[in-house]
Amino acid sequence: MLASVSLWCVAFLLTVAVLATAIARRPAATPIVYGASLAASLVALASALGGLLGDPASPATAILPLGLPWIGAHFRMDALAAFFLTVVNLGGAAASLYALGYGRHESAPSRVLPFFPAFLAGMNLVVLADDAFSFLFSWEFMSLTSWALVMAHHRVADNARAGYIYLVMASFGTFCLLLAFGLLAGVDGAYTFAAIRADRASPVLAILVLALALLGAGSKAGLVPLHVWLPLAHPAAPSHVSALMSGVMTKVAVYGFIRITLDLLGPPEWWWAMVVLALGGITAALGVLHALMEHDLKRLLAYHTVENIGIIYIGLGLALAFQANGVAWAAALALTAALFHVFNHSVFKSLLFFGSGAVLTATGERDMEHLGGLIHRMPLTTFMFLVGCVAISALPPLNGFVSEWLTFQAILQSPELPQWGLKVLVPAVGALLALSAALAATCFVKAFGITFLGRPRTPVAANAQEVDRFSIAAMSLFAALCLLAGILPGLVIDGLMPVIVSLVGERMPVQIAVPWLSIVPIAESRSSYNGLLVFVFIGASASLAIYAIHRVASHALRRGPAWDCGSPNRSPTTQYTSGSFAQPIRRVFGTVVFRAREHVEMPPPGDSHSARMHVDLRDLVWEILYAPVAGVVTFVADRINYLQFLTIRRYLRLVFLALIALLTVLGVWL
Amino acid sequence: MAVILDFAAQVAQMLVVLLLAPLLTGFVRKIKARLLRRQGPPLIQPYRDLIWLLHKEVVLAENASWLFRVAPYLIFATTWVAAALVPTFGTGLMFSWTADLIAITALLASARFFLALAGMDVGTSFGGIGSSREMMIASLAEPAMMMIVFTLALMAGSTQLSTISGVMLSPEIGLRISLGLALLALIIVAIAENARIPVDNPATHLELTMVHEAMVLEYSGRHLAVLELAASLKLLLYVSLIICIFVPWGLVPTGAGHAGYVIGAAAYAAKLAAGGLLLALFETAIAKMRVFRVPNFLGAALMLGLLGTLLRFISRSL
Amino acid sequence: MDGLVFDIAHLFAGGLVLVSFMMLYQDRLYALLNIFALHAIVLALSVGWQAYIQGAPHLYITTAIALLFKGIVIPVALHRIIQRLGIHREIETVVGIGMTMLAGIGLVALSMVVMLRVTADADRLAREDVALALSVVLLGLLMMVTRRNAVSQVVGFMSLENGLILAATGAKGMPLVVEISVAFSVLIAFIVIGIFLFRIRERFDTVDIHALDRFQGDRG
Amino acid sequence: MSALGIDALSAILLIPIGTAALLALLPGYWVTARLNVVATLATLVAALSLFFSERSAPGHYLLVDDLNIVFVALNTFVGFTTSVFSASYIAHELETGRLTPTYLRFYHAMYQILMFAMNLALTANNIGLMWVAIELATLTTVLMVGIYRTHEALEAAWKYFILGSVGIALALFGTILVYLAARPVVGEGQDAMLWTVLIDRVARFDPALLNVAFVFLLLGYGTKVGLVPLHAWLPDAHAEGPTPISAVLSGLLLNVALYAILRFKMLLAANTRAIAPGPLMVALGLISVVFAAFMLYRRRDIKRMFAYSSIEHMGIIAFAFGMGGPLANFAGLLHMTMHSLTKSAIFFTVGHISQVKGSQKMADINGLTETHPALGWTLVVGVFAISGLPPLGIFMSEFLVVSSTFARQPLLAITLVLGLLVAFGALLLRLNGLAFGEPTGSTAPAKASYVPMYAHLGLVLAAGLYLPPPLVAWFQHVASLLG
Repeated sequence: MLASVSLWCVAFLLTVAVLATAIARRPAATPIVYGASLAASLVALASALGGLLGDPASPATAILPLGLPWIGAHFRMDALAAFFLTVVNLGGAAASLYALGYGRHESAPSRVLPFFPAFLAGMNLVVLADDAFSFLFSWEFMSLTSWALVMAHHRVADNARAGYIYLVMASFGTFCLLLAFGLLAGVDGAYTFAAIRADRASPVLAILVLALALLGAGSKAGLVPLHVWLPLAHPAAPSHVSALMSGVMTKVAVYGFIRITLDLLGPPEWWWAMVVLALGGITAALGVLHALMEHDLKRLLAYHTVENIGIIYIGLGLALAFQANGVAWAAALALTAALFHVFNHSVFKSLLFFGSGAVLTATGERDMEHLGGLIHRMPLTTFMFLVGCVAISALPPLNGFVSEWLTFQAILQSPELPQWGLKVLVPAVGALLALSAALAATCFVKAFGITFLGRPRTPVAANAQEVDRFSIAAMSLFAALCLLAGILPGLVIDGLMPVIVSLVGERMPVQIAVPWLSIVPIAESRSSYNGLLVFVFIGASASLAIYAIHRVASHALRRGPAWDCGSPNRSPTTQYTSGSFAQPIRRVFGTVVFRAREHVEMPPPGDSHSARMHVDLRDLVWEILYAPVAGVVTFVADRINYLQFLTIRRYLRLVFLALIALLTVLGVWL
Repeated sequence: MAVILDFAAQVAQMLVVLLLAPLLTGFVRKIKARLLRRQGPPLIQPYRDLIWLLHKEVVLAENASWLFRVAPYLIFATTWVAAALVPTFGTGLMFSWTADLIAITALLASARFFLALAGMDVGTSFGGIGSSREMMIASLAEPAMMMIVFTLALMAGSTQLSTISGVMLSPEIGLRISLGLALLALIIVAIAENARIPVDNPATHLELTMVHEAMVLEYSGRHLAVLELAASLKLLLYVSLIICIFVPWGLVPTGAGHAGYVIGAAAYAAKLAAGGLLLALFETAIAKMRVFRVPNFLGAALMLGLLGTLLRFISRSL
Repeated sequence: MDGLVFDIAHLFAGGLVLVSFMMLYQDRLYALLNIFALHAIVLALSVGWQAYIQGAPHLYITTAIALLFKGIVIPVALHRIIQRLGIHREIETVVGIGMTMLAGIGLVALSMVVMLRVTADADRLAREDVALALSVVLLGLLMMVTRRNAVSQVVGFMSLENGLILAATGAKGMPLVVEISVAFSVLIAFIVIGIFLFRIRERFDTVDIHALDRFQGDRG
Repeated sequence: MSALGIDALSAILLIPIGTAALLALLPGYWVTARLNVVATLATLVAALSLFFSERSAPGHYLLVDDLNIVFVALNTFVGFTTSVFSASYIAHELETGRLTPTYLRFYHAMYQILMFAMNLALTANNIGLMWVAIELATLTTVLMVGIYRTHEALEAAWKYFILGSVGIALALFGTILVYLAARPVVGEGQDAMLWTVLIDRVARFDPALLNVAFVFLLLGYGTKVGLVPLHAWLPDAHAEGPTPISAVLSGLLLNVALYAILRFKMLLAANTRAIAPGPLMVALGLISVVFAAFMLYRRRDIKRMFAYSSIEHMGIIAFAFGMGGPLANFAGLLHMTMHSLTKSAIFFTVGHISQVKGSQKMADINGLTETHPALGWTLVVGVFAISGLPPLGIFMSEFLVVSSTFARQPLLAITLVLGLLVAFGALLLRLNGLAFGEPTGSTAPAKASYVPMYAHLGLVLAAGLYLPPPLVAWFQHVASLLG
C-alpha cells in the first residue's frame, strides 16, 4: 500500500516532468511544476514516514511488469528505505518550496523544469527499488537527470566541464555497481534483492563486491579519491538543485552502500571496516581542507559535503567493525550516529545551499571575495544561514553536534574490538574526525564572516535585496528542523530504531523514556547529553545576563567610526578576505596537502605598481589519479589514431595477418 | 531532600564560578606583577574594571550589525553554562548529565565561533587577523582537547565529568603514562584557549601579535565587560577542569553533608590558588611565540593526546 | 582410372600454385599480365577437367568464363590501361622478391598443414584440391599486400578469385558454382572499370594521387 | 493461410525489386520519393504479416524461421523509416545541388535493390544464395557511397569496395568449406547448402573442416560487420555517403552480415566436436569495442564518429553472442535491435544537423540545443541511448551482458566495461561541444522530418521501460536457438 503510494508519487512526478517539457517556456510553468513537485514530495514524505513508523516485519512491496521482463520491477519499502525516502522527500519538498520563489529568477527555465521532478522521481526510485536492474536503472536515471540540471547553464565553460566529469564519473560508478550486482546475482541472473539475500556470496566474492560497492556508491557520494566531480558539479546546478544534489543525492549513494554491505552482502568481515574507516577519515579531513581553500561559496559548501560524507562513512565503518565482532549494541550506536548524520546533513546542507542561492539571487555572485556586509541587507537569509553554519560546525545545541557526539561515543566503544588493526586505526580516525569538526567551524566562520559580515566589497553586495517569501519559508523550515533535531534528538533516535534493528538486529536504549528528554547511548553513568537543557540554559543565562546588565549598566550607545587601533581605512578592500582568512591554516596544512606555495612579486624600487602575491595550490588527488588516466587515454587515442589514415594495402595487410594468425592457431594448436 | 541539596549545589556552583572568575584573573595578574618586582593592581581590580566598563557608554562602529551586539551575551552564556557543569568543589551537580566533557568542549567552541564572527563583523583588518588566528589555534586545540577527552573517557569508561573525577578518586587508578600525556596536553590546550603566553599575550595591544584582543578591539562599555567576564570564566573553567580531573582530592561526593561542602570549598580555593600561582610562574618564565610557531606547539598537544588515546586503546594498564 | 583422374586434377591444381609463384616472382607489368593469362588458362583446364570427371556440363560455362574473360579480355584490357595511363612498368614491391617467395612458401606450407590435417575424412581429390586452392588464395592475398602497383594488386585479387573457383569446382556437386563465378566476374569487371574510371595511376590505395595528399579521412 | 505465408515472403522480395525497376524509369523527385516510401511501407507490411501467417515448409531457396523473422521485421521497419527520412534529406540535397536528378533516379533504384538484397540475404535458405545476396548488397552500397562524386566519396567507396571484395572472397571460401564438410553426410547437390538440412545433420560433419570454415566466414562476413581489424572501410563509407545510406549501413547491413555469422555459429555450436565459436567472437568483439572507444577521441567528422560508435556496438553484440547462454544471447538480440533503431535515429538527426549547419565538422557545430532545440535534444537523447543510459533500451542489454559476463569471466567483463567507459567519455566530450556551449553556425530553422527519429527513439525508450511479453518470449526462444 505505502509502496504503491510512493510509486504513484513517482509516476506523478514523471508526468509533471513530461508536461513540463511542453509548457516550460510559459511563465506559469514555474509555479505549476514546483507546486506539483511540492505536493508529490509531501505525499511521498507522508508515505515514507508511515513506512518508518509502520510494522517493520511486513514491509510494503509492489511488483510492476516493467524493467527486466522475466523478473519485473520490484519495489519495497522496508525501514531502511522508508528512512531514506523521508530524507529524500523532505529535501525534495523543501527544494520545491524554495524554488517556487528562486525559480522565478531562472534564466533558462526550459532546461530546469522538466528535469527537476524527474530528478526527484529518480531518487525516490533508487531507494524503493528491490531488484538490481531497477536499482541501477533508477541510479543512472538519477545521475542523468541531475546531469541535465548541472548543464542548465551550459554556456559557462566550467559548467560544461563539470557536467562532463560528473557524468563520466557517474557512469564509472554505475558500472562498478553493475559488476557488483553481477557478482551478487550470479550466472543465472537472480537479480531480485530477495534472491541475493537468500544466496549469500562467498568470502572471495564478498571482497570484490565490497570493493566495487565502495567504488560505485563512493563515487556518487563523493568519497575521496572519487570526489573530484562533486565540487565541480554541485555548484554548477541551480541552487535548489545543488541543495538536492549535496543534501539528498549523496545520501541516496550512502543508502546504496548500506543496502549492499549491511543488507545484501551478509555478515561483514572486520577488515572491511578498516577500509571504510580509513577512507571516511581521509575524506572528512581532505574535504574540509579543500573547503577552507575555497572562495566560491557554493563550491565551499560542496567540499563540505565531501567532509560530511566522510563523517557518515566513519560511522558506517564503525558499525561494520562492531557488527563483524558481534558487538551488536555498539553497532547499533555507530549506525544510529551515521544515519542521524545523514538526516542532519541533508537538512543543514540544503539550508546552506538555499542560503547561497539567496545570495546568488540577490547579488549574482558566488565568489565570497566580492560579497560582504549582507547581514544589513538580507537579515533573514543571514540568520538562517547562520543557523546552518552553527549546525554544520557541530556546535551545540543544534543537530550537527548530536550526530558527531554519537559518532564520538561510538568511537569510545571501540577498545572492545579485538583486532589490532582497528585498535590503531580507530583513534587515528577519531583524531581526524575531531580535526575536521574543528576545521569545519573555522571554515564556516570564514564563509559566514566574509559573505555576510564586514563591509560590502562590491556594489552588488551593497545593493542586495532580501529574497522572496518562498525562499525564506523553505530556509526557516530547515532552520527550525536543525534546532528541533538538536534539542530533541531522542525522538529522532527512536524513529531510527526500526532501521537499526532491521540491519544489525539490536537497538539503542529507548530514548523517549529517559527523564528530561536526555539522550543516553548506553547508560547515564557513561555518557549523556541533553540538547534541550543546554538550549534552555544558554537561553536563560543569556537572558539573565541581558536583564541584569540592563538593570545595572549604562544604556548609552553611540555610533562612531570603527576604531581599528586608531587607523581606520574606509576602503572595503582592507578587510580580511577569504584567502587571507585561510592563510594560517594554509600554512599549517596546505604546504603538505596542497603543496601550497606563495610567491610575492615585489615591484622594483621606484615602481609604483602594487606588489602581488600568488598562491599555488595543487590538487594532488587529481594529479596522481585522474591526470594520468586522462593522459593514458589521450596517449592511446593519439597513438592508434594513425590507423584511420592507412592506405588500402595496409588495411588489407591487417586482414591478411588476422587470417594467417587464425589459421596458424588452428593448424598448430588444434 | 537530596534533590534540593543538589539543586542548591548547582546554583551555588554557578554563582561561585561567576564571582570567583575575576578574582582568579586578578590573582594571576598580581602574582605576575610581584614576580616582576612590581606592586601590581589590587586583587579586586578586575571587579572594578567590570563595574567601570558597565557604566561607560557603548561606542558602536557604524557598520556593526545585530550580531555584534548579541554575540557578547551568547558568548558569556555558553561559557557560563559550560563552567557551571564542571565540578568545582563537589561532584553532585544536579545537571551534570546535561552535557558531558565532549559537550562542554563543544560549548566552548560555540563561544569561540561567535567571538570570531563578532571579530569579523565590523570589517576591520585587525578583527580579521584576530578571528583568523583564533580559529587556526582552535582548529588544533580542539582536536587535542578531544584526544584528551578520549584518553580520560577510555580510562573512566565514561565521558561524564563527575564519573571521571569519581574514578580518578578511586584507589585503582595509579600513575599512568597516558594520564601524564593527557595532563601535559591539557595544559597546553588550556594555555592556548585562554590566550596566555606563549600563545597570546592578554596584556598586549601590540597589533601584530595579538589574537584574542584583536577580536574584541571594537568592543566597548557593557559589551566589553561581558566579554571580559566570559574570558575570566573560561580561565577559571580550565583551571577547574584540570583540578577536578587530575587533583580530585577534596571533591565533595554526591549526598555529602554540610561539613563536606565546607571542606570541599576550602580545598577548591587552595587548589585554585595553586593553579593561578603556577600559571603566573609559567607565564613569567617564558617568552611569547611567533604566531606561526603556535601550530607546532599545539600540534605537540595533539600528538600527546593522540598518543595517550592510542596507549589506552592498545592496553588497559598504560 | 581413379589414380589417373586424381593425378591430372592434381597436376592442374599444382600448376595453378606454381603459376601463382611465377606471378609473385615477376617484376614487370606486362609479363605479369601474361602470366596471369596463363593462370586463367590453367584454371580453365582444371575446371574443364573437373567438369569432365564430375559429369557436370554446367561447369563448362565456368571454364569458358575463365578462358575468355580472364584469359583474354581482362589481360588485354589491362594492357590497354597500362598504355593509356602510361604507368610504370616496373612493379614496386614492398618487400624483396626473395622474401615474398619465402613467405609464399610458408603460406603454402600453412595451407597444407591446415587443410590436410582437417580434411582427413573428405575424399582425396577434394582434399588436395582444397589445400591447393587455399594456397592459391593466400598467395593472391600476399600479392595484394606486397605490391604497390594498382594493376598488380588487381591481378593479385583475380588470382585469389581463381583459387576460389578452383575450390568451388573441386567441391564435387556444389551448386551455384556458375552463378558464383559469374558474380565474381562482375566484381572484377567493376574493379577494372573502376581503375580505368578513377584513373588510378599508381596505386590501389587512392583514387587519385593528388587526393592522397588532400584527403585521408578526418584529418584537418 | 500457408498461401499467404508464401505470398508475404515473396512480397518482401518482389516489391523492392519491382519498385527498383520502376524507380529507375521514373523521373522527378516528388513521385519517386513517395513511391520509395510507399514501397518500403508495403514491404514492411508484408514482413509484419509474416508474424501472423502460418509458415510454409522451407524451400530450396527461401526460408522463414524464428531467427530471421526478427531480422526481417527490423530490416523492413528501418528501411521504411529511412525512406521517410531520405525523402526530406534528398530534397535538401537536390536544392543545394549536391545531387542531380539523374543520380536521384539511380539513388532510389539502388535503395530498393539494397532492400531486396538484404531481405534476400536474410530469408535465403541456401548459404550460397545468401552469399550472393550479401555481395549484391555490398555492390549497391558501394555505388551509393560514391554517389556524391567527390574525391572523398569516391575514395571511401573504393576502399569499401576493395576491402568488401576481399571479405566476400574469404566468405565464399568458407562457404565452400562448409559444403565440403556437409557433402559426405548430406550428399552432393543443393541439400548440402540448405540451412534446414545443415542444422539437422551438422552433428556428424567433420569438425575440423567446420573450424577452418568458420575462421574464413568470421573474417569474411566480419569484414562486413566491421569488426576490428577488418573495419577499415566502415568509417569512411559512413562519413562520405549520403546520410540515409549511413543509417542503413549502420542500422541494417551490419546486422545482415552479423546474421550470417550467427547462422554459422549455430552450426558450429550444434557440432559438439568443433571448436567453440564463442571465444573467437568474444575476442574480435572486445578488440572492436576497445579499439573503437579510443578511436572516438580524435574524430572531427560527426558521421565518422558515429560510424566508429557502430564498430563499438557491433563489438558488443559480437561479444554478447560469443559469450552465449540465455542471458547474453537475449542481450545480444536486444542490443542489436536497439542499436539499429538508435543508430539510424542518430544518423537521421546528424543528417539534418549537417545540412542545416552546412558542415559535418564537429568544430563547426556548437550549442545545438540553443539554436535547434529539437535536433539538439534528439541528438542528446540519441547519444545517451547509444551510450546505454537509462531509461533507454540499450541500458538493459548492456546490463545483461556485463552482469552475466562478470560472474563467468570477470576479466573479460572488466575489459568490456573499460571499453564502454572510454567510449562514453569520448561521445560525451563531443556531445558537450555539439549540443551545448556557445552556439556557432547557422541558426536557420531546420526543415527536418522528425517522425522517423521520434519513432525510433520512442521505441527505444519504450523498450527500455517495458518489453512486451510476446517479444520477450520470442527473443528468449531465439536466444535458446543460438545456444
